[in-house]
Amino acid sequence: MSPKRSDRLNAMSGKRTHSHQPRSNRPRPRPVPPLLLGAAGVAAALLAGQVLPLTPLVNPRYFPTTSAVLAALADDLARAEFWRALADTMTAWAAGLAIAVAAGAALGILIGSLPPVRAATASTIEFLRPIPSVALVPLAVLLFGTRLPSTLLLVVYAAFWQVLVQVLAGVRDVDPVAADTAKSLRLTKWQRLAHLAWPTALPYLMTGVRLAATVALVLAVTAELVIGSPGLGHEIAVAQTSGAAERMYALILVAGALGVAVNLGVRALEREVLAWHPSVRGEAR
Amino acid sequence: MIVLVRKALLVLGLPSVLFALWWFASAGSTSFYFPPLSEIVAEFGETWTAERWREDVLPSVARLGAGYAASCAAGVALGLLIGRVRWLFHATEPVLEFARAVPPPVLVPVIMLFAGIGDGMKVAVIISGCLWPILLNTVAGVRSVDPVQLDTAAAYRLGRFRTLTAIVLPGASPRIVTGMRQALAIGVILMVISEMFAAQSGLGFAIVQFQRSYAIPAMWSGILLLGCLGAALAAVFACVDRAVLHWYHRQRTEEA
Amino acid sequence: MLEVAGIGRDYRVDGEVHTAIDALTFQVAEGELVCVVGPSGCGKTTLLRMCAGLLAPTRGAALVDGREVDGPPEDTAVVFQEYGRSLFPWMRVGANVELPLKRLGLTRAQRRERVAEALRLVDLEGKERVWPWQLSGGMQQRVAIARAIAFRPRLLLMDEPFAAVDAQTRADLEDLIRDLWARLGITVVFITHDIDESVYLGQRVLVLSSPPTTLRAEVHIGLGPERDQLETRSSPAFAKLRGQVWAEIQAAKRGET
Amino acid sequence: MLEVAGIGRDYRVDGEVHTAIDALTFQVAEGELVCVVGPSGCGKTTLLRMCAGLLAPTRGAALVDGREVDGPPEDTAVVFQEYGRSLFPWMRVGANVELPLKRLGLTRAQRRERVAEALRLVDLEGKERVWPWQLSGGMQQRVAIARAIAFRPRLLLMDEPFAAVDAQTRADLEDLIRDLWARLGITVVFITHDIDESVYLGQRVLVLSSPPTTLRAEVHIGLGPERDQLETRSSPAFAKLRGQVWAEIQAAKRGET
Amino acid sequence: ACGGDESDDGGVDTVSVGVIPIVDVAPVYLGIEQGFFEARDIEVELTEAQGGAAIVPGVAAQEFDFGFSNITSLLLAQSSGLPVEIVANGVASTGVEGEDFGAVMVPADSPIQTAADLATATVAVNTLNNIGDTTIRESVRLDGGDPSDIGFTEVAFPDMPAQLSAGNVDAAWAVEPFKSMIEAEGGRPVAWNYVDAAPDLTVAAYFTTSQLSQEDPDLVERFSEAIAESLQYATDNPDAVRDILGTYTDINPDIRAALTLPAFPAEVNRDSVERLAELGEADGIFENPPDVDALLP
Ligand SMILES: Nc1ncnc2c1ncn2[C@@H]1O[C@H](COP(=O)(O)OP(=O)(O)OP(=O)(O)O)[C@@H](O)[C@H]1O
Ligand SMILES: Nc1ncnc2c1ncn2[C@@H]1O[C@H](COP(=O)(O)OP(=O)(O)OP(=O)(O)O)[C@@H](O)[C@H]1O
Ligand SMILES: [Mg+2]
Ligand SMILES: [Mg+2]
Repeated sequence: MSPKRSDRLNAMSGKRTHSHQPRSNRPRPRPVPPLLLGAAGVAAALLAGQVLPLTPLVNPRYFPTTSAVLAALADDLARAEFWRALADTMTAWAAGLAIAVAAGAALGILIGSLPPVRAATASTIEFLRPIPSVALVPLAVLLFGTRLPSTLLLVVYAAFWQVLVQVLAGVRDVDPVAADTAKSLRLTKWQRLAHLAWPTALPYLMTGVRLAATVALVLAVTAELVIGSPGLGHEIAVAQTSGAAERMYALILVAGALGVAVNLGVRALEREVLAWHPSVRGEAR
Repeated sequence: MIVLVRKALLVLGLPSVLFALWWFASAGSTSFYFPPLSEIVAEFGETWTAERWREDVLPSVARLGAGYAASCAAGVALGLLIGRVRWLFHATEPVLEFARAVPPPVLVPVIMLFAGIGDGMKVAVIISGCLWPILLNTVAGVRSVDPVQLDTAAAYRLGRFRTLTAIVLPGASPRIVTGMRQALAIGVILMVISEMFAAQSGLGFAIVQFQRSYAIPAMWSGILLLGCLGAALAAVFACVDRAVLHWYHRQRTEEA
Repeated sequence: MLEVAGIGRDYRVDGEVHTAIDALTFQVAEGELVCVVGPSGCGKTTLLRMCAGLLAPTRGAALVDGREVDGPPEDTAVVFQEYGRSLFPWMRVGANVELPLKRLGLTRAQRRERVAEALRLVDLEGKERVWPWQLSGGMQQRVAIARAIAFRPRLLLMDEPFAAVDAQTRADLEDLIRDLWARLGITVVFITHDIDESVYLGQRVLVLSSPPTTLRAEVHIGLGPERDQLETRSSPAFAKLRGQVWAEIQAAKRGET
Repeated sequence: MLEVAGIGRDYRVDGEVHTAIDALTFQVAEGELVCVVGPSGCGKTTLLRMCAGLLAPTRGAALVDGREVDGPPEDTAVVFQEYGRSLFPWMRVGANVELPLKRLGLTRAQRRERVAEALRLVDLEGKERVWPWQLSGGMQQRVAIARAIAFRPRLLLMDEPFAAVDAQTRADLEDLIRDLWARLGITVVFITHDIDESVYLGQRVLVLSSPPTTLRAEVHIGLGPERDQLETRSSPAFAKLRGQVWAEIQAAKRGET
Repeated sequence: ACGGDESDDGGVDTVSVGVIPIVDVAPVYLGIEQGFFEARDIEVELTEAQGGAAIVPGVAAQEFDFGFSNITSLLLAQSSGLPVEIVANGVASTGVEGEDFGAVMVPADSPIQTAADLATATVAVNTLNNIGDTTIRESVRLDGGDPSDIGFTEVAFPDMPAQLSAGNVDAAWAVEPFKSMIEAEGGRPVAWNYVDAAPDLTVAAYFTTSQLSQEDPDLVERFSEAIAESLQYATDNPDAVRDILGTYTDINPDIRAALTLPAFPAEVNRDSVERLAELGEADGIFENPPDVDALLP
């Protein structure tokens, strides 16, 4: 491991410097790497999934044990259709997320930094936000049929608001002294957006991306499930209507694992773009 | 007075314009699924009678309230814990991310296995969606509290509990409130979704029934109602926000 | 160049109106270096923010080049009292200093050079790639100063810019400011709490009263253009001026009129 | 009371290790008032944070009452250099000052009284109901000082606590600290950039070198317990000590050893 | 959508059909496999949707040329003004009590013994105000019970076995393969609602829009014929049906071998459709009375 990287990992896992922890020239206990901790958490969850169905609480027929689910998963992994479905879902997800994040971030920064626009659009945004994507299914089908745009419409509609609301809150977070500084430097409107509003909103946006990433995944799968466009969701629907619980849970496991992978990606991105932020720079102040 | 008029204009201006656009654009519509707005509005009064409010809307809103309140409490409590305790953060993150990525249509049957099919299940479904924005924002907020403020709290040995309640919680509150704002709309959406399963009444149930029985204007009126509900809740939320975070907003608006 | 005409500012604290600055009138000629002193909380920062177009006056106005200030005037640099918060934590030191240069139409290399030079002048040579929060308080303050001087403004407004640096560095920075001022002919308004500093630096020292603030006294510093940390400061004229300013401030604090 | 034993601290800047403090060893006896001076960026704040248990040393240790510091020690108050950021913007001034008192088992009335008294001592009487961000820089700094003295600590660590106040107020606060110290027998470590202040206040002045920092000199101030702003400062002994500290700092800055 | 624009000149028409991936649509898969569509110059593109929410608007928007839906849903659509027309039969009840593909099931230890006992029970149906509850009410009525107090609850078919076993509902109206799954758990049938509703009840059918049937009657005709042939083939070769289930569903092979197949008559039973319309009207699920003549071919 490069020194830089190991330092980062330490920074991530080391306790805050002010905690009541023995320190000094005594060797400090090596912190457990976060990945290991995460793996331990996953292992615990899987174990719970194995044990729970063996108790009288739930019926293993409807809530299969982890081992049964993993066996079904192994079958799936060997099938080409599974990988095709996965690719379809990922396509819808990635495209939908990209559109939602780009539109949400751009509009959020724009609306957020123009107070009159913000005031004028607030009520409309709040009106549109709670409309469930699932209620739009017939409309999506009517407009785009069962093809990709249909799924995209639902994905973007759901994920967009998450990003927008986060960015709007982030733009509002600009430090008053920093704002004064920018003004006194006579930064242009664009410079102020790029150098003040955007970096301030960035931590908010990152949370928005993490929220939107999973919402997009959820909606991509749901849309496939309901509309029947090809993808993981459709596979889940088939398993569901066939009463194949093991396979259904195996597919859910895949959806969940995608969520975890997506999160890892966003975390890595966060470490890069938020290196300056207290939440990331962590130790060694 | 002028202030009030200005405010009303700001709140109602854009919605009125959009409404008018929709009205005229759909005026001659013969599409089955996109009826004229005039028809939807006429249907609105007929559909959402006092009885429907009593039987469908209010119970739904009550479940929403319960689920939302529980999500706020759980999200903030968990978020504070996870945000402060590093190893817990790393140990729970993948599992939580996993849970977050399970789509409601497959999650709800699982919840039904454990929580039955009554109100408890529906509240649980609402929580399963509302929790995440609050939790994620709380964790992010806790982790971005000003280090100097944390040092101050530590130097005066405020103690875990007081540091949490007097420093970390208010320090993270702008983020927490953002999460709660997000969750509000998600709660309404999950309220509808929860009523697509094992329901016999409710606002979401009614909308789904209209859709299934091809009562399209009624379905649209339900969607309108959802939007109004969301906007109304957001207005209430904004008041609470202004009261709780007045120190935050005033610092940013009072000067200049 | 800068004219302050009957300027005043009220703040509203919990519904009650509190007059921070009652009325101030003075002029700063082109190329002048004026120091402002006054008791803590008398409204120096408020005055500076009004001159910089960051705060609207309640009464009167500030004029730059005869035009009423209603937004930050062109070619003006401000060093804020809260130096830490005025640096952008998401930019490294170099980027922070370079930011205002971006709209001056300089080439990249020119900007680089100016940044390097400004950092060298404040004794932070080679710190371009460091983050602001990796610096000590005094170093952060010097970055803020470097940003202002790299910009080469016509009007330089400074709010206690040397509060966090050690005595030796402070002396060096004082000489730096006097040197830049003399060489480039800029106009400087300099807020300080250090009486010696105000006398050493300024051509004129404005002493403000306690709130509601008015101009208590205006001390002309006839020390001549050539000043030296050892010689000037130990001269009898310096001691006399120093005593004069000190007496005015004490009187101001006691609330005499 | 406070013992610093071979303490050192490295920072990692972009992968490179940078030694801020090499090794420092000194003691502060119970009831002593020690001033620390040194060039900007030499590691004074770092030292103070290690003594306060807020930062782990890379080498060596700080000991309070013979126990190694591994977290903030009991009965210690800290005034931070970043005074503005150490006040909580969601609490009014009174609540900010009162907060540390909450775990001392005082009644509400007792707390109120202590807060009022502390604010009076720093010349902010009756400002309890004001928000911190409605105060000027110097007033904010005084709130932070009031918080520390209301707490009545055994060990008081102060990082340039008077940097933002005017000369007159500064003199008053200096006398306040000396008075509290003499009356209550507390131990004070006081970081400052003002050489006069260090000599006026301290029983001993520690002069730090430039990084990698070591203890450059230790100047004993034999001025006696009774000090007076006018008399003491104009005494020849004062001038001599002042010159001594000044020479050490200059040498430190030039990097002599 | 790709209607029959380039027909007649010997070209092949591609039609898209929205189906639900369940036992009921096995004949279509068989028909494709056997080349019944190809023989009529039709290439079928199947889209497997979860239910009517996507299929009916899909057909209405001519995204699908044909769709598969149950009769009550089609009556509903027709009565609400959607111009849908049935073009071919889909699936029908076997008409034999004890051997149908759908029944109201209760757990082994349930006190409910007959349909009349359901009068005060909570009964799971896949969709409220649809074919399930109207026919179950009829069963209760026939058994001498009062159906007005039945507590119908929406539970998707796949969730029924679990909910029944968890005790969240007293009874569940299950179709294959879930009926077999409940039986495997020890559950037993208490009412045969399809059998009770009408003799040889037509449960579901293939439909299209009036627009398509007017624009391209030839294509509709050929599609109907192909479906009819497929239905006949399915009726004649039940084992082929069980086999083809393995290709588009995940039904476990044991259950696939044991489950009760529905009947696949080639013709829609008009009387039973009228009966369903009457039942629906009696239960007040239609806003306007449906026009059976307009719906049927
Ligand atoms: N978080 C950090 N990361 C990297 N380097 C740091 C960090 N904090 C401080 N340093 C470095 O350590 C050195 C000492 O800093 P410190 O803040 O202790 O100085 P100081 O003596 O308090 O200076 P000043 O008088 O200007 O406040 C400086 O060179 C600074 O750049
Ligand atoms: N936002 C505000 N709201 C209310 N009162 C304010 C606000 N800002 C400043 N004041 C008040 O105005 C007065 C002048 O403040 P200002 O910051 O201008 O003082 P200053 O001369 O810069 O003091 P210092 O030397 O301590 O920095 C103070 O009494 C302060 O409490
Ligand atoms: Mg000020
Ligand atoms: Mg420092």
